Amino acid sequence: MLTVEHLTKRFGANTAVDRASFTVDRPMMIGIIGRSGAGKSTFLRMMNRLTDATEGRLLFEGRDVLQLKGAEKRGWQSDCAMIFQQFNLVPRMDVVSNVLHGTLARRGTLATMFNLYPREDIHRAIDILERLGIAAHAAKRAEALSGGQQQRVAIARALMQDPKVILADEPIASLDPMNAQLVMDSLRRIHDEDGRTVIANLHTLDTARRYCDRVIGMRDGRIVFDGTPAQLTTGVARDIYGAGADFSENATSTEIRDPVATAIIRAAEVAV
Amino acid sequence: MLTVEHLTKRFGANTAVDRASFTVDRPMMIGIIGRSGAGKSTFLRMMNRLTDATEGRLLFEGRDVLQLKGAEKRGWQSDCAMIFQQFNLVPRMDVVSNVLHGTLARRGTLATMFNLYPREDIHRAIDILERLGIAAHAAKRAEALSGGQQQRVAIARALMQDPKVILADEPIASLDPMNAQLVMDSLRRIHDEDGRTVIANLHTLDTARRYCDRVIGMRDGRIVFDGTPAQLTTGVARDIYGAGADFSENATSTEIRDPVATAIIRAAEVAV
Amino acid sequence: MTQTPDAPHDPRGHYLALMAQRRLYGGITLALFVLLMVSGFMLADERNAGGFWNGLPQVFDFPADVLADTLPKLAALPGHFVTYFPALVETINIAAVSTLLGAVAAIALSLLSTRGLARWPRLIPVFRRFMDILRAVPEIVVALVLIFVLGGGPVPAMLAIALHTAGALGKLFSEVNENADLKPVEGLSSVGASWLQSMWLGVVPQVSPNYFSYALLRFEINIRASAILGFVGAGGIGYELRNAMAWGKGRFDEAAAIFLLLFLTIVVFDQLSSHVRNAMISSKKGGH
Amino acid sequence: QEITEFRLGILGGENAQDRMTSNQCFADKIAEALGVEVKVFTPADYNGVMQGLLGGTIDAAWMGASSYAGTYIADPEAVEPVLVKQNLDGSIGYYSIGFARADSGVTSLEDLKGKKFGFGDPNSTSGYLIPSIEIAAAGYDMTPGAYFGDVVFTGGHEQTIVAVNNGDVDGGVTWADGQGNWEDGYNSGALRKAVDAGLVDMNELVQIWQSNIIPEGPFVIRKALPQDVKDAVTELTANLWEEDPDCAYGVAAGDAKDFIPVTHAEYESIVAARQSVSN
Amino acid sequence: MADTALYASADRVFRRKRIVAFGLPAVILLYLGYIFFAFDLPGLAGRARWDNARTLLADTWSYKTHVTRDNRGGDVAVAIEGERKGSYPQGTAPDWVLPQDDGAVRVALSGGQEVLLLPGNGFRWEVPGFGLIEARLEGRKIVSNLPEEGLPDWISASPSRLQVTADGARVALTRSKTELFRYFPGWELFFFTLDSPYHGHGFGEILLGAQIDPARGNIAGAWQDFWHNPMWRHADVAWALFETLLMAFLGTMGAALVALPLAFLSARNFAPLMALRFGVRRAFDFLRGVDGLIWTIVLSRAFGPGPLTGALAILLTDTGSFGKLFSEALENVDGKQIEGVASTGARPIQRYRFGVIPQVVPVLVSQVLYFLESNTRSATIIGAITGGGIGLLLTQAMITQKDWEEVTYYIILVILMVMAMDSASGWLRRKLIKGL
Ligand SMILES: Nc1ncnc2c1ncn2[C@@H]1O[C@H](COP(=O)(O)OP(=O)(O)OP(=O)(O)O)[C@@H](O)[C@H]1O
Ligand SMILES: Nc1ncnc2c1ncn2[C@@H]1O[C@H](COP(=O)(O)OP(=O)(O)OP(=O)(O)O)[C@@H](O)[C@H]1O
Ligand SMILES: [Mg+2]
Ligand SMILES: [Mg+2]
Repeated sequence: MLTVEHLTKRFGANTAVDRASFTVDRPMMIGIIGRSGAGKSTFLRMMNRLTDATEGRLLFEGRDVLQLKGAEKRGWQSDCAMIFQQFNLVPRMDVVSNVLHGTLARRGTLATMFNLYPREDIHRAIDILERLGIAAHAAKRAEALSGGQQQRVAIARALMQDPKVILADEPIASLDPMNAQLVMDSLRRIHDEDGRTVIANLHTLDTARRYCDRVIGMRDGRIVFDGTPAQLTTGVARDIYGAGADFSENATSTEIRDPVATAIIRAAEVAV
Repeated sequence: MLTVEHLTKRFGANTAVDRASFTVDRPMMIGIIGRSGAGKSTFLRMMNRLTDATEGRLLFEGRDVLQLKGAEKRGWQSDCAMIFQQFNLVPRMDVVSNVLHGTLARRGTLATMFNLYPREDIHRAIDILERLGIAAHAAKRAEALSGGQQQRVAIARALMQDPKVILADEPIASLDPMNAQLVMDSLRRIHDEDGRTVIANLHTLDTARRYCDRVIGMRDGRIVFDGTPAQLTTGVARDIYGAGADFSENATSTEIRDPVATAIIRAAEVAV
Repeated sequence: MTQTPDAPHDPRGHYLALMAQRRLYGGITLALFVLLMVSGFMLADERNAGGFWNGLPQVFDFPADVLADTLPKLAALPGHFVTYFPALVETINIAAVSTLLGAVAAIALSLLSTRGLARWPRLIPVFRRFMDILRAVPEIVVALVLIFVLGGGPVPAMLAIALHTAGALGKLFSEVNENADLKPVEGLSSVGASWLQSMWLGVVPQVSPNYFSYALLRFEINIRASAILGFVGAGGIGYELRNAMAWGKGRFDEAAAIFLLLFLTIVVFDQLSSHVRNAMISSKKGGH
Repeated sequence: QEITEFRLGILGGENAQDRMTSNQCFADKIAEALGVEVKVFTPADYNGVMQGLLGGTIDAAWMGASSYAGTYIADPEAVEPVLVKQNLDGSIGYYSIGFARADSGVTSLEDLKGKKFGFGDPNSTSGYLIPSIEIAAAGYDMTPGAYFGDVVFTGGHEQTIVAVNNGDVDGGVTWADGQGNWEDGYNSGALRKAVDAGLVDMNELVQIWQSNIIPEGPFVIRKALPQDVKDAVTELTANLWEEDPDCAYGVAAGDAKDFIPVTHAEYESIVAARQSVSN
Repeated sequence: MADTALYASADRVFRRKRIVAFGLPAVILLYLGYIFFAFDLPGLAGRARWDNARTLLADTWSYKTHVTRDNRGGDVAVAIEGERKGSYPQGTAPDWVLPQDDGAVRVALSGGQEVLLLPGNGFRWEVPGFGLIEARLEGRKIVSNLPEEGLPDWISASPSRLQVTADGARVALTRSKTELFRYFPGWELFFFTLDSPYHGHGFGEILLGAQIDPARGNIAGAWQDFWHNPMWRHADVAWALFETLLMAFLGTMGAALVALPLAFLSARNFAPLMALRFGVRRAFDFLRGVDGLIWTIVLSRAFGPGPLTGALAILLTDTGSFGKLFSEALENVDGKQIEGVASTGARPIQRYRFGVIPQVVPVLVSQVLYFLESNTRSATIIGAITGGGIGLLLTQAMITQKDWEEVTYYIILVILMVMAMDSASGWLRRKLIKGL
């Protein structure tokens, strides 16, 4: 289904991604971990064609998406949604409009310029928001929402694209633990229910372990680990992060262990 | 020496300070505690004449300072230094200039506007900074200093005024525990060595207990407690804070119990 | 994230209704704007001596005449530059002095009319209105009145521009003041500093970079304004330009020389001030 | 060839509103004769009218002799002079008058040596062109700083009078018909207007110079207009004093005998003069 | 110990500060000193004409009525401000002008004084505190009872002209006429001229009283006479104001519409070609550097006098200003939003529409509205050159220096207009930015 072959990206002398190769044969939830500068973001950005690769191929359903141009490239982008760490919404526009941006590639230029979207798109956008538990904020401006809510709007925009793949670049790094959990739960549910492939860059090992079916570890642009969460031992993690023996996972953990907090989150999920 | 009689301040319908009365007969260190909105800041601001009182008298050495006007009022302000929670320094000016501001009320307007401070004032400012352990930063801009250092600059400015009374409005509320301790120690030392009266609004009971000779508790503008630290039991504290039985002092404690941290502070004190 | 009391029961209908309303308002605003533009254009076109579409092909006639008159006499240009340089200096001086005086007045006015800083809080509206009026009176009006009283020359222009500058900068400065941090002021008041001292030591250092940047911008504007006032007899380069331009064919070479002189001056000061301002902004961002 | 509107430019020593009012009847008559709308424009200075005529955005105007010459030099094919105002005494001229403040002790150009001399508008015949030539010809170099201490343009006749009266300039030139008494500011002209407005007291001014007679400015029509339009407007204007003296009074800005035909030949000397002072 | 070093360094710091504190003002003072002489301020006091200022001030709130006696025919005419439009019809006069049986005319002044315009081409005026002034035209000379020397400065006498100014009135005797000006406070004929039937009637009377003009209803008639008042010409003034606003509006909005697409070409992060960007930037500099007034002159050849020329001149200048401001705003946009839109596969134009426009619109709107207000003022000046709007009326009225009350009227209107635009644009700015 998805094959990455010797994918390489160089910025001048600096190789951000170095001959990365792997294969995915069925929709799954993949976590990419690695320390800052390892090339995780660059990899996702190449996949979404926000950045051009220097070398290598990226086959999706047999087609090399790195060769696509113009309308075909935009078609691929709409099949391959991206979720950003900083949400990258249009803060001054309302939530539904932001979600509707997911349809831009499919709709006519002129109509969208005047914000004219078909009614069924609007309904679907609200359905998606409802599914993510933020339909009540549909008419608000994106900037008026909390970080977790904004990230869920970003996920809604991604879903609106009806993509085959969802890429998420550190989707929870700007969020507090409670919101982080809400967002990761949403992503997981999308994978479980819709069967879409989700590839997420993650900062924290425990999140990767808890939510992913497969974990890829990167270091200095190269893939140094590719396995199941169970294979991801502390020793392996030390290798990935290039850390010494004093490495402790808890330092990077975002999991909420407090039973009270978990209860609050449950309540909140029901309320919104 | 200092007598407060029925001091009252009303903001519209809201009475911030309600007929507060007490007497101080010798220089001592007084802590005022009470929850947010109790009227602590308003009381100090009236005393420094930053705010006018609605009713009541405040006699210092027999003179009602609330009646003073113009130059006399400014004279009283220079006798009664104030230290603020947010330091209220001029951030773009260097430390010595900030300290020298303590002499403004005594020097001519024009001279001070052209930075014409007498040489002995400058030297005294340096002496004071040295006493507070921050002379090394004398030439830096105030904004370049850490919070604790800035607060000590504010104390230096207060000392520069050579005041009879020092008022401190939550002097350690914006500081981390290490800096809080440094600042409170400085205030106590000033009281001990110079015999100046220090009145400090404090957020935390343990600080009041540890540093003050007398503690005044306020609630809704009224003085509800006036006694020694020893008399300030948890029960009394509950009354002052209007808290229920679940009140635990530790929630508001800033004391550093960790032996390592204490060691760090020592080291820092030596270093600066 | 509790249930908001006004949360709609039917988010779809609610949003669609909102959307329809927004579209309606947006559409009306847009239509109104287009209508105003189109009808305004047609009206202006109708009231003008020459129509827009007829005039368009002739737009370059005047510059062409100027060029035709100047090109054969290119050799005379350096001489003209020298002749008119003193007038240019006068124009720049008018702008500089009026910016200086206007800025000083603006600082005082803005401090007096900013809430939290004002010496006499009750008089804030008075000072504000006063600035509004200073700003609203076109320089040309003041200049003409003053020319009547003081006679021609640079002084009426300087005063006229200074008054306007005081109003215009006063407004900008008081906006800057509003964002100033009041804590240092309070700190200074607590030591018994007088109003002047707390403004000078507590506010001015905070806001002076912004003041300076606005004043530079204003200086640039004032160079133009003082050139313009020359058009109505207030001396300087504008006066020379108007006379040369009005004469037309035969003296266009002078007009071209003066124009070049003025234009270069404006561009130089424009670049200079944006340079200084950029440098100031980046030094502010780049730590202390 | 049809025209859809007729555009009249007016200039003069009155403020814009008064000019509009005193020429409204004229405009109405043209509208009636041509059957098209007539618009009246009152540019701020001579140059405005010149540009309008050159650019073809003004169809007819009363001009000064010098500004006509300027227009002719810029484009000989732009306009043709058709009529000129004839004074009550039959002449078609007026004078440029040099004057100064009585209390300054200046009584002649001699006395102005090293002092400040004021012209009006650079496009004015009596306020600049003729005096600059005739005074120079009389031996007083008009380059600033040569004979006079400085030579400036005040911007217009009214400004010159005010400037002299205020002492901003030591001597200046303006126009007058040269008839009547000095203390009244002559019968008509800029001085007379200033006296009537209470701006100056003629006791405080003295005359120091007078030019030769200057031809009145022509009424010009744009050459490119259809011949029948030109004819209709010319005829109508020529008959104005006969048919509607009140209206003619407003158009001529004072009493006159008639509007009589004129040709370019009348202004050859002015054209030459203007060319001689150009670079 | 370290103290001395610290002291020394602190002393050094303060010495430097003092040098700056004195140096900067000193430089400024030096410059001002240079200006003092360059602008010849010492001579200014001598040149200033305070009597002009007084005339001006007096004239702004008062008007004068001329009583003119023609010394050839002996006719007496009364006209407000000496204007034809303000003339009292032949044979009528205000009640303070009293023709006597002997052909003299008695003119009553305030404070019980009076001036007699005598049939023998002369006048008699008893000025309190000075005495009787009598003057007469004898042949071609003016003779009077005034001494040759030592006259007060309010009397100006020569054999051909005698002028006396005192207590709210002025009399001038020349060979051709005797003229008396009497000053009154207020703006006369502001509502109705003398020939209107409504002249002299109060508001209440017009609104509620009996019908004054049998041909017209009171309100309609009064409005018509007021609006077309030939002296103050309110309708024309209103049109001129509107024309000024029109110039400002068309110029500003047009400039914004032209500048927006061009700004994309000159913003570092959007420019397709660096050479193009450089070119567009210099074009902006050029448009801005040439002032609107010069554009007006350049354009007046092609478009002639009128509001369109003014609007186009504003448009050209402001295209330069907006171009620069907009491109700066564009260079400051947040790339994240654009990337977010781009990641969905949006077309480039959609990226601009949703990634860029929403970010820059608030900046744009507020700049445009700021300019709209300041252009109202510029349009006043431009109108003075291009021949349109309130600016022309104002400058012409000032230059001809006839009626300062008219000038005052225009100035007040201009100030009100600019202030109204200021608040309107402020209101709109708050409204739009909140809603955008
Ligand atoms: N636009 C760029 N130009 C130059 N170098 C870049 C660029 N983008 C990324 N890099 C470099 O490529 C390398 C990989 O960066 P990348 O952002 O992919 O890392 P990352 O794993 O996402 O790190 P982080 O956790 O900090 O987001 C880094 O060394 C980075 O400096
Ligand atoms: N300037 C003011 N205008 C109106 N009300 C005020 C003002 N300043 C204080 N108050 C009110 O007076 C009351 C006492 O305020 P004060 O700041 O003295 O409390 P505090 O004990 O210092 O509280 P905190 O711990 O929050 O500083 C509060 O109810 C406050 O809202
Ligand atoms: Mg990254
Ligand atoms: Mg407080």
